[in-house]
Amino acid sequence: MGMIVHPPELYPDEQINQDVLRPVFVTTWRWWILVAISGGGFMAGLATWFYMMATGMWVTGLHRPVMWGLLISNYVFWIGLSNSGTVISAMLRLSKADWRRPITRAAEAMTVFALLIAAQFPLIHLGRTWLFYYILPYVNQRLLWNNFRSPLVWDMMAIMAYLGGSMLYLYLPTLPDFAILRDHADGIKKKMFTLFALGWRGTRGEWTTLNACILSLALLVLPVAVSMHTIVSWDFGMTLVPLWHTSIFGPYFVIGALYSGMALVITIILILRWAFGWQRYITPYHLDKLGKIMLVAGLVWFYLWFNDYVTSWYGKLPEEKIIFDLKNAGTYYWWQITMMLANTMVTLPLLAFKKFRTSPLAMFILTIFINIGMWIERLLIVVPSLVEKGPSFTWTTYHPTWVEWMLTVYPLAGFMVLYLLFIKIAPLISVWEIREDKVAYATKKMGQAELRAVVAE
Amino acid sequence: MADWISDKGLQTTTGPRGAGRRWGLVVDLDKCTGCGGCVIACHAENNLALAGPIDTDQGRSFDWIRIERYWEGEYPDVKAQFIPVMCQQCEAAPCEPVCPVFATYHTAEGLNAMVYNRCIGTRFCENNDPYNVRYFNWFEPALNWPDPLPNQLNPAVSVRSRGVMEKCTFCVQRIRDHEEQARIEGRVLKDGEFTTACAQSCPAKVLIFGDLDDPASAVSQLVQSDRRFRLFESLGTEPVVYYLKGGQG
Amino acid sequence: MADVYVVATFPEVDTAADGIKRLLDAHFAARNIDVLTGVPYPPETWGLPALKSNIRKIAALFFAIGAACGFTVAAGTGWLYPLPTGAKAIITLPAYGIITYEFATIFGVFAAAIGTLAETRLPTMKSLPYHPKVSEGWPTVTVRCPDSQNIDNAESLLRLAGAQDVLRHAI
Amino acid sequence: MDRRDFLKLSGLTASALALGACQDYNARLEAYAVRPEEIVPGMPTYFATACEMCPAACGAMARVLEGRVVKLEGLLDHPVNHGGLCALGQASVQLEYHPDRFYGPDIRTTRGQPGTAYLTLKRTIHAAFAATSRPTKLVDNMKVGVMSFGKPDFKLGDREWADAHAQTAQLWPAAISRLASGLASGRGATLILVGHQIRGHRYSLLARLATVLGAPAPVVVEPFGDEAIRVANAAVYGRPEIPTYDLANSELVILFGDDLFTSGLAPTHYTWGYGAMRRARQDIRGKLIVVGTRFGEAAAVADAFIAVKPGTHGAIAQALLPPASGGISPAAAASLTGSSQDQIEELARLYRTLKPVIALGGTEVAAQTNAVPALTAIAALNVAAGSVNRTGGVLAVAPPPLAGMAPPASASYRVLRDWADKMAAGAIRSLLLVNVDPFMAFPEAYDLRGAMGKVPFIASFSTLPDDGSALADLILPDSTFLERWGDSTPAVGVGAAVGNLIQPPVDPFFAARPVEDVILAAAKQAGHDLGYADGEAYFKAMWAKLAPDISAPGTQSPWVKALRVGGIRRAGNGPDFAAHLPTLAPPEAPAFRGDPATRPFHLVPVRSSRYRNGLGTALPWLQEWGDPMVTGAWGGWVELSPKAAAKLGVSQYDEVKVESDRGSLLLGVVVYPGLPEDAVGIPLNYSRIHGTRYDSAAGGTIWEATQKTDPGRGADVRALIEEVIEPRSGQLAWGSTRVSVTPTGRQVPPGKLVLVSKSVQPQENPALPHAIHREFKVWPIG
Repeated sequence: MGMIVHPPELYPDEQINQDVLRPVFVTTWRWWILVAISGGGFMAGLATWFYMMATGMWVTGLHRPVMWGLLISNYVFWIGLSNSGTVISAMLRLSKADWRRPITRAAEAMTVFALLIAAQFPLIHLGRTWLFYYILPYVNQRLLWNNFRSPLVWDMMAIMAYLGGSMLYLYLPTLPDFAILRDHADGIKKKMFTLFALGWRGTRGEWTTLNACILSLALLVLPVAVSMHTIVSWDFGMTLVPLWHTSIFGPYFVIGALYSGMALVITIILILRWAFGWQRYITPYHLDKLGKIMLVAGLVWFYLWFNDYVTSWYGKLPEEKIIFDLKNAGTYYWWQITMMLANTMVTLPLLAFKKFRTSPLAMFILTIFINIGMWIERLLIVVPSLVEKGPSFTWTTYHPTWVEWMLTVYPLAGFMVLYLLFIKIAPLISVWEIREDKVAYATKKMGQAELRAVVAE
Repeated sequence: MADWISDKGLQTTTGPRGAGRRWGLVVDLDKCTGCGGCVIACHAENNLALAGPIDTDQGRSFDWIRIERYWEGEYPDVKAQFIPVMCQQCEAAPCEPVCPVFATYHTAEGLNAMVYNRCIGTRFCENNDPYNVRYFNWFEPALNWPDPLPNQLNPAVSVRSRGVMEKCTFCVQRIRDHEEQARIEGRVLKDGEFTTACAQSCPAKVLIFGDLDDPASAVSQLVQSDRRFRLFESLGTEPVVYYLKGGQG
Repeated sequence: MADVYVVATFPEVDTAADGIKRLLDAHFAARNIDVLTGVPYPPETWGLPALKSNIRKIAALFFAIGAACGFTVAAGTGWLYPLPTGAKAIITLPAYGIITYEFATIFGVFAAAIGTLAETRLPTMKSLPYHPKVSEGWPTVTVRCPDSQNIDNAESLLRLAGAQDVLRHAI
Repeated sequence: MDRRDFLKLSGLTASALALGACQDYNARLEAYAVRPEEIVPGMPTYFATACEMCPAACGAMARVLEGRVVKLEGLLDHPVNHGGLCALGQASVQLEYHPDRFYGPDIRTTRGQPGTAYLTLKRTIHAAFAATSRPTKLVDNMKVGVMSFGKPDFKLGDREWADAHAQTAQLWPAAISRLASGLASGRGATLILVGHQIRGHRYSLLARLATVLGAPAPVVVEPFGDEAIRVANAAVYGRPEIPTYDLANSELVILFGDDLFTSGLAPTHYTWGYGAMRRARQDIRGKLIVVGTRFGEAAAVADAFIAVKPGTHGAIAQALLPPASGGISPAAAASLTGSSQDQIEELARLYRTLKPVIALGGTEVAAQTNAVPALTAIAALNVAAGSVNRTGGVLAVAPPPLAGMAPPASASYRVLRDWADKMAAGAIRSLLLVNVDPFMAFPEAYDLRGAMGKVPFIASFSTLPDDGSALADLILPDSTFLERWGDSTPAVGVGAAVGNLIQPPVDPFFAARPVEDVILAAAKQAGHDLGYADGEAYFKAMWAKLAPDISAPGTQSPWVKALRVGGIRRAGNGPDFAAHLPTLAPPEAPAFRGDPATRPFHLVPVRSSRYRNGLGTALPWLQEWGDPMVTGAWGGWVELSPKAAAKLGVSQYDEVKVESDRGSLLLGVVVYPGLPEDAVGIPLNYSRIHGTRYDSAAGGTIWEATQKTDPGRGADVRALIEEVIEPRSGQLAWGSTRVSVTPTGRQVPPGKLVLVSKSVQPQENPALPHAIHREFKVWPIG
């Protein structure tokens, strides 16, 4: 009757193994092409980075007082993207939403890789990258530690906490799947998966501990995700720079991150769905649910954006008005318009319709546009405030160079490379969690009736 | 202990200080003709690098002290004003706490110190600097001194390398030199015994440098003036560079 | 002397549970019986006493330790190297609170992970009883038989319950 | 022996000695001759001397460390600069260590082509440079960042330096012989052109050389000079001098034209006076009113700016004078000058009520065809107000301590042109360019190159390559004023008799030699023994006459005493002027060359504080420092008023073609609110055709740190200037050109227009630039 329900169908375990594990073992030419393209972009970006390190920061378009530019807006963008994977997975795990099962792994992996990429940007944009370790709190003969009063140190700590948490939160729930892969693989792959599986057998004790661990991690990681994006916002909010110095930035960044991250989760699962024929696992039902979350995130994001907008508009503090006018009447006017169209004005009304939410193609296009909008939004946070801050004698304009554009391609290519490689070492749908679903929704014959077994975890 | 956990304890205007000195600079705008002697004196004293025409235009030149010029009105009723701007050595400097590696901090005598060796080039300090008086080494400055120009370099001041931030130091090398001299001679530093390179070069005596904690010093006297103001005072950065307004005030 | 395990795979949960029941009835100690499964089943499924995990407690404990460490590192750094910056206090509580929280989380997260490995005794070098059918979703019952005379007994009990494949595994 | 030792030892072997004594800023001022054992490595030594970058004759103090001069400071209590030192003076250390300095004498067989011996020397010296360890490659570049801070040590290649010094030692005798033969062949047909650095007894020596040769006296070239002011002053005060303007004690200063503090004859002195006028007195704050066309640095600090049409400044002056001496009504002045009558009346009121008052004219007035009558009217204001011979007014110049030190008057453009005509006619057999680039004083409308081409022998004593030395047969690089002896006295009155003694704090760099050493040796070879072994002996003999005037405590000889304090200074003024109030003719209208219909703009060539008389262009600090008003750096630009820019449809960084009847230039547009709609400003003397790497028109140097190619400074504004001569003084009326401005539709190439501040001009958005500056936006007018 066409109604979208969950779970749509139940398959035998062998079928699930077959469907989900195939990408790990079977490599198509399309994968190689993608790896070649993204790997090329990644290597080119890496080369650009080393070129910049060897030559000097003058190869960028940065200058006084625009000390941060495209590189930092890329950083904020990718940090934002990293938000949603772990958060959505943790939220849904804690709320025991069973429909999460086919998407958690893909989302968590996205978090880890986006974070790995984003964490490079603070290093990329350092004047002396090779001395980055000065920022780490380790015992040293220089008799100086780092300055814990600096938001950059908070940022570094938060990235470490979130990256650590997300990686463990990705890896530990994958242990049972590595065990499955170990049992299905041979040769060198068997050795590899044996190593990854750590000797997982699936005893009662192992399951009990793992479930407890996953819940603990989810509990710990969820607030750390919030803190991480808040602290990124404080890199801006703690300053005296006009339109950076605002207390709304914390929640604004968190929700913005959730919004753009949700969009990327949807983009990714749709690509996986098409690439591996997982239509039976990732269904319009999921798109609908995720779309609703994204819609809420988008509305809250717009609400907070408008809060910020309207206060600086009404207040008309002179130094703020200068930047405000730059965005809304000056140099950055068309960027602002594009952003509003891409992630709010067109997108949010469309998301309100179930028809759009459940259409894979529409959602694919929509989510891409949302992230374009969100990328512009990061740019509009970082750049305009810097070009006309302080004494008007020093005001300037900012034009990124090819180096910065290369380093904008670099994270995308790097992210794709990491994701493509991950496809080959772990199933992107958690096999055991789907099976658990099957157990949970098992039916029992009682007389003539088929009753659903109610199983508590 | 209370001093340590309360922001008030370290407000240098009221709090305890180690050195018993608090360096300050007074800029009398009523005398400044914008001649620029201070700018070049600073270049010579502090080994400021050359950027070359293209990078100067791109905003990568070095002027630890610069003379800002502001226009108003339309010809013939046009007006302009000069204001020399250097690091304001703020007592509540916004640029200091954001540095993750303590490359910039506040010394006991009120200087906003910059430790080039520690700087890793996050450039956060310049972002949070409302006066835009911090200068980043976008390129290797030593390469822009063709031989034999480096003979001019002042050995008392380190030549910065690529990737670090630099800024006005109130000619800290002169302060140290004269402190040392006074110690050797067993006396205290006298007001006006030495001054910064910019103040020394100024023909109109616009810039006066000295100890704000010494009530008898020239700067202490001048900051009593009704004409006194500080740049962006409303930001609460507590600069120790005091400007005296031009005009009849 | 080597421990011997009897490893029996069952195509279904019900038969596996039945096998366990037979073993328990035959006075096999519950602590010697375990089930290897591809998915977690509710503890009651097997009629075996429920197991407890201390991971939550470990994580909470290390969260607290991390908080203490974080504050000590941040405040101690300020204490030992009292460099004033921007008229901020040496011990800036809000800033150090953030560091405290991040340290606490890092400690908690890693404690949960390391605790999991410790509690499950993974990774292991030992060759423990296992059957590849587990990953096909077949519940597999393992029985540790300290007395060699019980081995045959266990095998037959499990076969009776409907085990497909019954093996012996010696360590 | 490395170079440092070489410099140290050879520089410090003179006989006299003195122990350091404390003076200004606790500096240990030293006489030139300090024994090496008295120098503590790492401790600076200070030498009192005087700055010779411009004719102001500021007292200076050179800070020397291990044989290198690292800084020049003003000498405290010097009557000219009172401890200050301007940008040009500060930059003199870059002249000392300029990368393009002539390394030694060069006998050229083809003009413009360095000789083989010189090229060999240059190669040797570059090899010696290369033997020093410096980061040059990218990899080194990173290593420097990681491994060390500060400049890596100079590890000098000993052998290379020994070679270089051996080679230079061999070059001089041949060069001096060549000069001797040039002088012998020139004899009476020898022309000596000297720059402002040849003054005091250096000038006397050259004058003596001219006498023994039977040649005309050396001609002082001061680009775009001040002869009209001297002629007008002679008419009013009775002496052709620029008197002491006692700004510090005046209540009202009326400045006609705008360059008093930036590019006049003594900017540091007048800037000091301005500061004192404003704030040195308890209850009096002197007022400054600027009358001018272009709103510049002085107008920016003035209490009021009265805008006048180009060349009509004199009418304002006459509006303040009584009718009996040729005064006109404010209404008439307003209609002549285009300024508001109210402003003129207010100025007249101030002029009547505030005493003492000083009126003085600058180059903007002097650059017109009516310069002399206008400047006469301006000088007459001082007489009418009773300011002459009065404290806070206009005082006579004190005569120099030694008659031989009197500053030689600079030649007017007409005189220079006559000499150039003689060159073109073949009447000059031998030409000596002593520290002067004559091209800086000539508009390109005159074919100086062709004229000089007719001279059989040209010797240049320039320190740096310039257009004059490019035509020389013989280069005899002069030492800088930091390497040789000299004396000077200010070009303007400063309220004291000043004799600066210039001593060499450091040894001559490479093989430069002081002019007087070379002249003395060459004259001797040519058969004219001038009586002195070398420059040092000459100056000692000259200053011996002053010995009774210098009271020396203890055992110190007067010579050492003079060395320690940098010369001799006596407060006081010259004998009073016998001034009279001239009767003026009605204001004379200025004449302009160029049809107003096709050339709608007046060209206002701006003499900036950065380039001054042309010496500053070669120094990179001055090139890179943004102009105080425009914030422009590195070369030239064209200033357009906002209205003119809007009318032409151009904005900043757009390229325009500026064209006069003489030539055209491609320049970048700067929107400049301080100009009337019908005038364009272009800085003067910002480039040379055969200059150094920093000021050559063509560019091409690679900036190593960023591997960017220098686009060059482009052709100079001298290409546009018409050759119009002010009839009474013979001065070039360089403000008499009309030009047209045509947009090219392009932007200037990168680096051709360099602006340090790109802030939006207030005309485009009045609310913006000042909003943030409310706190100090209190304009000088109360």
